[in-house]
Amino acid sequence: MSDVAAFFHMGGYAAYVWPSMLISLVVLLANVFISRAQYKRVLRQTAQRARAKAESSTTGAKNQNVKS
Amino acid sequence: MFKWIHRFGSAPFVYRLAGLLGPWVGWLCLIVMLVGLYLGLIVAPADYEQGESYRIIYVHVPAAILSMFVYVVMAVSSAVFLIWRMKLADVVAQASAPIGASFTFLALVTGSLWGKPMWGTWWIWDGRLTSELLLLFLYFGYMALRAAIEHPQSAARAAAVLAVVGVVNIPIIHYSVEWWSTLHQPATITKIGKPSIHPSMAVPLLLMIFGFQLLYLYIVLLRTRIGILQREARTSWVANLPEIESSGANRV
Amino acid sequence: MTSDKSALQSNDTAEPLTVGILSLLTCIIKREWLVAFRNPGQWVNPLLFFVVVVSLFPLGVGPSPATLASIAPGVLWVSSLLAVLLSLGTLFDADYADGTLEQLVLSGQSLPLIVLGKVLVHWLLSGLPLLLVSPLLALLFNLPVASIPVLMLSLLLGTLTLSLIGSIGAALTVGLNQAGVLLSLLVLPLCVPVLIFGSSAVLAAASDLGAGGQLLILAACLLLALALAPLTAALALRIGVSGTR
Amino acid sequence: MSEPVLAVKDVTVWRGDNLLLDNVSFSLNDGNVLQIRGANGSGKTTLLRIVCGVGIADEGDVFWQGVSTRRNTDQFNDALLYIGHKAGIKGELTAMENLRIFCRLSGSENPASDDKKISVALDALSLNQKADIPCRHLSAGQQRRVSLARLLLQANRLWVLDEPLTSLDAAGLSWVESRIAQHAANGGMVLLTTHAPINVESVEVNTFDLG
Repeated sequence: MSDVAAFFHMGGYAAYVWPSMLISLVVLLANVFISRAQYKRVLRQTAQRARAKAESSTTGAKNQNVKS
Repeated sequence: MFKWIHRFGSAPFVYRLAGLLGPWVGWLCLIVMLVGLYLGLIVAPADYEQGESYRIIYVHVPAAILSMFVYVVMAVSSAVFLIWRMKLADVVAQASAPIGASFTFLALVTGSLWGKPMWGTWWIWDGRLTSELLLLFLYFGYMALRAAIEHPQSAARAAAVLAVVGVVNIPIIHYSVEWWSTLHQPATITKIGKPSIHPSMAVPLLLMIFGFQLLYLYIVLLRTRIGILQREARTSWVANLPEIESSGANRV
Repeated sequence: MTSDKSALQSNDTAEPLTVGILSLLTCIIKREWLVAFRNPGQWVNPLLFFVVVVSLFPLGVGPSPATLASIAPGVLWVSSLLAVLLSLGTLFDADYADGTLEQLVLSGQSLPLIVLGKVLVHWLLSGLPLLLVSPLLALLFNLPVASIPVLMLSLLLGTLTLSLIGSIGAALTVGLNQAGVLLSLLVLPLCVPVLIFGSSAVLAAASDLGAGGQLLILAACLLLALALAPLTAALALRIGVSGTR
Repeated sequence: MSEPVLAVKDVTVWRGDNLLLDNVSFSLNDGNVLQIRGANGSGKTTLLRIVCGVGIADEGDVFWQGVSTRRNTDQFNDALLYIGHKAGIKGELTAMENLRIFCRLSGSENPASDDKKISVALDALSLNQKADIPCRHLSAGQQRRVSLARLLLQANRLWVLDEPLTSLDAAGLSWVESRIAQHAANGGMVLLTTHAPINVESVEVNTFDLG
């Protein structure tokens, strides 16, 4: 059996070693990507909120000018 | 010295620091993990007793160690938050919970996958695995309590109390479960812990543990930034952050 | 209508009027006893729950005396654990709803002592009845009669510890909706040592080995909980009260 | 001017994105009566709860005799009498039993004199024949009066009353107003929220408006 096949065969324990590696990879990568996605979402929300506040204060200022 | 710690209390400083360190930690973690896996799966010889199945320890043991380590970090930062009212300590605790629970879950899954070839059953009520299961419940309890209280500040303080109570109980739970498992099962099971290990097997294991630590650090740095943004959204220093303006600008 | 009482000690150094430990405890215990006495449903239900749950097991597991005897300690202990948790909801929620919990927190008296008083009465009304009913149920499971004293002693120590640990969970989840489910999730892992040593004490007694060791550990857990739980629950109450609106 | 007895500094509370309390600051000295005015939902109750320590402010702090109430909580609680929206009495217990508990909690150790004081207070509030029935059978106004009886029983310096006049009849209203006047005259402090302006003779009532 060629080296590669032996490697994947894992001495008969392939059914246990590879799933555990795979599950670990999936769970850890999920953590990474979920966190990154959440970071971008929070960034966008904060930006919208900051812009909304900036606009409301500028329009406020504009009204002041109109009134005074 | 105290002034130095105080700087870690200021959000902008920590936010920028986390931003700088993030990529470096990320890449270093990737490299260490790849090297560790390469050595562990390919170079290291098979175990004379367990054959190839022992290679699962390269994932199981780091996950088990990290699951405990992360909870202790959560408890210590919760205690700091309760005693010195340092908001950032709570941000770190909240940031650590999901990844800690993931490590515990991994430790359980890989533990049972490793146990199957050796004892023929998917789950053995071994002292260590049972403690991991209870640790998983403690993580779920922390996250559930924090989600259940809608007022953010009292959710943080309630969860912090629970984390500290949990960490006080962990040794008690661990030793009672150990005692319980040896009581009911005659000690026929082989040492599930770290078998006396040949250096060529030990090096990849240490690398993998270091890799998992780096991964935890990467996640905590990232989620700490999220926590800071959420808590400091109204402050001015957040408003004129470069990424806020840029992500705002391309929106218009 | 001049009231003599309105004379104020407006001097700045009015030393705090803390009431003696015993008089505070008796006041709280009397209060809790009266309230519990006036709506009995509050503490009868957990008892009925315990009896019903325990008597379900033979229906599920089968009537053979040998298996029943072997699972009896575990069944009795797990059911009493669940019964105590079920009854913990009433510890603070009623007071939170009618605003008296705030008054207790703001009373200036020692909050841990108040919590201890409440937990003692809660135990008298939930833990103790379990204790008294358990011999009958032990006979249902044909547990050897010799092991019944150990069963009662272990339940005596255990249920009080469970009430104390549970009071922390009750304080953390005060005022939350579906607090009952959350309370169990938070508190169950912390109750595992008590469950392990409690049921193994009864098991040891059933197979007439000495159960002294387990009972001593249960007593140690009780003392630890007696010392730490009221303080932690008091801190959690101050957080819980100031949480929601 | 020496440090005010009670000082509230820059209390700020956010509800989500909108600002409920914006840097609220005021102080109280002996003999002061301060009325917090504001529309419904302007944060009056939240502010009072923060002052008493059963509410959390996002920023700002409350000082009692110059020390943050987080440090001298017990001393502050001894001087505080808080009557909130909820009556704070147990429905299962009678008025007498409820008030006995309050007396004991506020530091008195002899039940005999407590009972005398309680019956005097209940007479003043014309609740004497209702003293021995469980409070849940009383009307909202009567329950309110039972909790207001505490104004006579406890010698606390600082009264924090959240809308004490709601569901009270005319007699009740004037009784509460005269109690407040007498408390201020004796050097006590009152912080309260009401919808209707209160007329308290011989004591100057300053007001604080929330947005």
